[in-house]
Amino acid sequence: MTAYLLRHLQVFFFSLGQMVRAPFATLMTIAVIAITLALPAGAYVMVDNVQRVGAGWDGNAKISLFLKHGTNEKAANRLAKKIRAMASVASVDYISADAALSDFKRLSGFGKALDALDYNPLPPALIVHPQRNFNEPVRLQGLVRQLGRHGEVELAQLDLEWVKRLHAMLQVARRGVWILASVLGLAVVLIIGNTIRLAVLNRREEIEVIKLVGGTNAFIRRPFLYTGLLQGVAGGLTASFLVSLGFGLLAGPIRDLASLYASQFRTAGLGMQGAAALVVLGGLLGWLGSRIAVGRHLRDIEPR
Amino acid sequence: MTAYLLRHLQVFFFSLGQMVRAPFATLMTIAVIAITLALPAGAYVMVDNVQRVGAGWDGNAKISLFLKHGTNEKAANRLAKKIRAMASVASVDYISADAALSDFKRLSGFGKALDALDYNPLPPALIVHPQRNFNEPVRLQGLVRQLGRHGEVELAQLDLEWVKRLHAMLQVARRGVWILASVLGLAVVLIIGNTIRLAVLNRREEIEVIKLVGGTNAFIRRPFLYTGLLQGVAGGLTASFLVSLGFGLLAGPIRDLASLYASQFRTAGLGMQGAAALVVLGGLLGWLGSRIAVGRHLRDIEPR
Amino acid sequence: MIQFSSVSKRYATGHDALKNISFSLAREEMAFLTGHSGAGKSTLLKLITLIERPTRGQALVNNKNLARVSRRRVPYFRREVGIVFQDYKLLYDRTVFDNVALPLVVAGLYHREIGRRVRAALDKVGLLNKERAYPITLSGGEQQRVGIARAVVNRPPLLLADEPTGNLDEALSDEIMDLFHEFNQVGVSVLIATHDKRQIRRLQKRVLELREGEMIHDGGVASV
Amino acid sequence: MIQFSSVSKRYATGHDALKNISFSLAREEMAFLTGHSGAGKSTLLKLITLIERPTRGQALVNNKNLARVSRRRVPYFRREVGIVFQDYKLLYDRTVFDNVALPLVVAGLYHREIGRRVRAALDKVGLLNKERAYPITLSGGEQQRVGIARAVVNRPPLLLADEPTGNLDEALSDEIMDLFHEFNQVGVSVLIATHDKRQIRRLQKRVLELREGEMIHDGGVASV
Ligand SMILES: Nc1ncnc2c1ncn2[C@@H]1O[C@H](COP(=O)(O)OP(=O)(O)OP(=O)(O)O)[C@@H](O)[C@H]1O
Ligand SMILES: Nc1ncnc2c1ncn2[C@@H]1O[C@H](COP(=O)(O)OP(=O)(O)OP(=O)(O)O)[C@@H](O)[C@H]1O
Ligand SMILES: [Mg+2]
Ligand SMILES: [Mg+2]
Repeated sequence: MTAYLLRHLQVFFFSLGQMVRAPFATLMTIAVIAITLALPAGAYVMVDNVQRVGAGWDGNAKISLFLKHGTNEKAANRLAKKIRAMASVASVDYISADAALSDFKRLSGFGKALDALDYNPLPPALIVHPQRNFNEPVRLQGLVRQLGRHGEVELAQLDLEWVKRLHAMLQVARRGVWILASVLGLAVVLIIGNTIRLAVLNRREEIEVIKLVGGTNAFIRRPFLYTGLLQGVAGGLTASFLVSLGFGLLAGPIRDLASLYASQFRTAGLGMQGAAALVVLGGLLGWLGSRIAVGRHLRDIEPR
Repeated sequence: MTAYLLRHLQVFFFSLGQMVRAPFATLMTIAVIAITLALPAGAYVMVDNVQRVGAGWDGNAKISLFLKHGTNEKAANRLAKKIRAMASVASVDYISADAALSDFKRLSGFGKALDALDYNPLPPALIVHPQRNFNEPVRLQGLVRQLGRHGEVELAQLDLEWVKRLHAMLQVARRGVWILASVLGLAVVLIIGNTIRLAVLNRREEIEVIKLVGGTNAFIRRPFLYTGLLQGVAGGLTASFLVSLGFGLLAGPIRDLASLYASQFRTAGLGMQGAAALVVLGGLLGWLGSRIAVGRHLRDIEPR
Repeated sequence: MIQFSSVSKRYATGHDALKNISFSLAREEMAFLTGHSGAGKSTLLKLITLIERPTRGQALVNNKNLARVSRRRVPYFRREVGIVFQDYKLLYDRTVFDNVALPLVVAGLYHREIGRRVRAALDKVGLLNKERAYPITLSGGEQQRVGIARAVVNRPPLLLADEPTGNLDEALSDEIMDLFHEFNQVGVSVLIATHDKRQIRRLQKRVLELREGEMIHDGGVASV
Repeated sequence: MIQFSSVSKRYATGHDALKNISFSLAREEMAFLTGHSGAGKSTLLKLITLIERPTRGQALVNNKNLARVSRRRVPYFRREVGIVFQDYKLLYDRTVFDNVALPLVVAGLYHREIGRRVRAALDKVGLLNKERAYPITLSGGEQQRVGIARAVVNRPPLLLADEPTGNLDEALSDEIMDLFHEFNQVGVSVLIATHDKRQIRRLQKRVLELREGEMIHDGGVASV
């Protein structure tokens, strides 16, 4: 057992030594793997951020409860309290008829053109913000029906347009990311496979000689697997660095964008966990890629 | 001259033959190059489409001219005609006070809650759509000031919020694409360089023998350059196919999204010109990558 | 050690390199395999080392039926056969020490044991002082001796050599052949393919002669 | 054809492979270069083919000063020297025809001319029927003859060979050496490194003998 471990350790350091002795080739391979890993990782973080923006936008998927004309503040607050207690509701804001009018003037774009108005045609309203896990159109519509049954409510209305837009956008983003991820997954496999394939062919003579002196396939495979593993791990490390760098550069404009939406949204990078996952994934893919490539070509190389 | 051409043609077909004789290796290399070329090309088409969506959204960057209460339709149309004649204006729509109210009811979200209204507080309005090349905030504000000077206009108001949002979004998209493009440009160079580097090392013996029988560096370089060129061209072709495929899959959700924005927006793929550019670029990068890699390693391989 | 009965080898090109070969080499015996260029000497050695498989006939090596050695077992089979090649087959990016150590590393020996055995083997071929050198810095003859050290380092019961003295001068050839002889005298079976008539005459061992893939002589030197 | 005056070669390892060598080979002359294993025979040939550069002294080959041949001109220089290698150096993924054609392809000859000359060269070494074969299917001796055909195919004025008969049987060795002799008789200068005393004695040509990097003999066969 110790002998076994020792032998593996030997091969590990042998592979490491060989990589260090050809620094240019090693760095080039690692760079290619890093870039290929960085792209899906970057896309993942990007979509994660979009979903967070989406979560910010859920505030827009609010339900407006227009109360009957003349409902006073006390009755409105009583109703608000009742609704606030519901599990599916995150928060409830009361908007008096006066506040509604001034908001309306500001937001509608008609501004001063409405100053001519000499009485307030608007009813008081409650703005209900549903829980985040309630932002699917079907569930929201159920909630709207339920809220509409209260006696004080004249009309319950869902600002569905925004929700639909968000869903359509996320639909596009999600499909785009799937295409990207599958294309890049293929790229990672091909790149590592190609690198190791050429490395195997490059050591053809060495492999022939080792086979002639009685080396098993497992013995010949080992340094390639370690090389693939090491390169994958190094590629993963570099990739997480690249992703952090990329989002560092993007953070500025994203903050500008978020502030326009008056969102408390903050960009989230990879994080320690994401970086660790990337390194593990890199190592795994490196090992797998070299395993496939070596397996495919080892049989073809026989002494002659 | 004929001899020179003939010799090049020979090497060309020799390289082609060698690639065909190792179909798996060739396809793998081409696939890697194709994917790497497809990504920036896809990103380019994506941004192109976003800019077209942006162009569709410019319709939102409209200027509302609220006319003085009581301005009749005839006077409004006269003004509309005058404004339509301006170089910076794309189109002008007249919205009567009645139409404004019903639009208002529909769009504001207050809906039936406004039915209680017993007179129309809204003025008639002209909606001015500026030319596309006028969608910068500063130019738009100038236009607004100019339009506000007309006697019939009570208030000229710019829906600036949307324009700002669009600009912030495009800012993010543009930076993101730059990062992606530079990272992938590096990847293309590294991948092709790596492939050819290993191919050169793989033919070490052959190169040694050719040097021994008096082959010049140019002679040895030629098949590698043709191989790089051919692989690059094949990669470019495959890449344009991949991009078309990807956008075919995305077309559905994008159409849904566009219809939500009531936009006449249509997705645009690569087009013949884009595909041709991709193939030329692929060939160029393949040639360049192999030129660099061969140049770097040819000197190291000397007969011993 | 080796028993061939009616073994034939036809290459994929249709060429019959060996035709109906029968012979046996006893344990601890030494013999020369000779014949003209293209007679099939290398082919016969390739069969014994499982580089090629016989087309017909039965071949036993070290009591193992060659036809029954599965792909998986080939490496373990080869560890019991030392081979010296016509073109050395050394690894030019490793030192002489590492080249000779290869069969031991492959077999998973301990570091200390490897050092001991490699130095013993290098000592026998007179290259102990070149331990740290790279094969490229050695003359053809020195490289051939590294190949011989590698073949004997794991003390195989059977030693094969394909024209081991083709590139050596007479004095060195004598030395190397004497070395093979010594190994034979401590119990190793030795089969050497060569067309060096001088050595065959000098050592007075059994001679197997091939012509056009057929065994035309098996016996003493006199009749060659 | 070759003039060496006080040429020395020290390898990067510090080993003096050639010490103060002076000799000359006349146009249309044939000579053997002999000496023990490691004496410096291959090193001397490597200097003439610009694989290595001399450390000291002046060397002229075909009226060109080796020290003055720039990196860029090396290929053109080598086209005037045919070389046969100890280890063949054939390309194993190309046919015999393509291997022999290589020096002509490299020089940019026309297709038809190439075919004509390659077949003439293969005919001379007796391998015309193996034109379409791959070197791997040939025996060592046959491969060596392919190497010789490649060395003479572009009719160089100087032909070098490094132990060209090391892997051949006596009959074939005689044939090959006679071939070199024939080339010499039609005006090619020939220098052959070998330790095959039999051939040296048989052909009765001038002999240059090296020992430990020094030229210890230059003259007839008798004294070897
Ligand atoms: N892989 C192969 N495929 C087809 N034919 C082959 C192959 N290897 C060898 N041959 C043919 O088999 C015959 C015997 O070859 P082999 O190498 O055994 O000869 P040899 O006795 O070792 O000759 P030499 O003394 O020249 O080394 C030759 O004619 C050769 O052309
Ligand atoms: N590249 C090199 N670097 C260092 N030393 C070398 C190199 N090549 C050869 N030598 C040394 O130079 C000496 C002469 O080598 P060379 O190959 O010229 O001998 P040779 O006469 O051809 O021997 P053989 O008959 O065995 O082929 C040898 O001792 C060898 O170790
Ligand atoms: Mg042989
Ligand atoms: Mg030599």
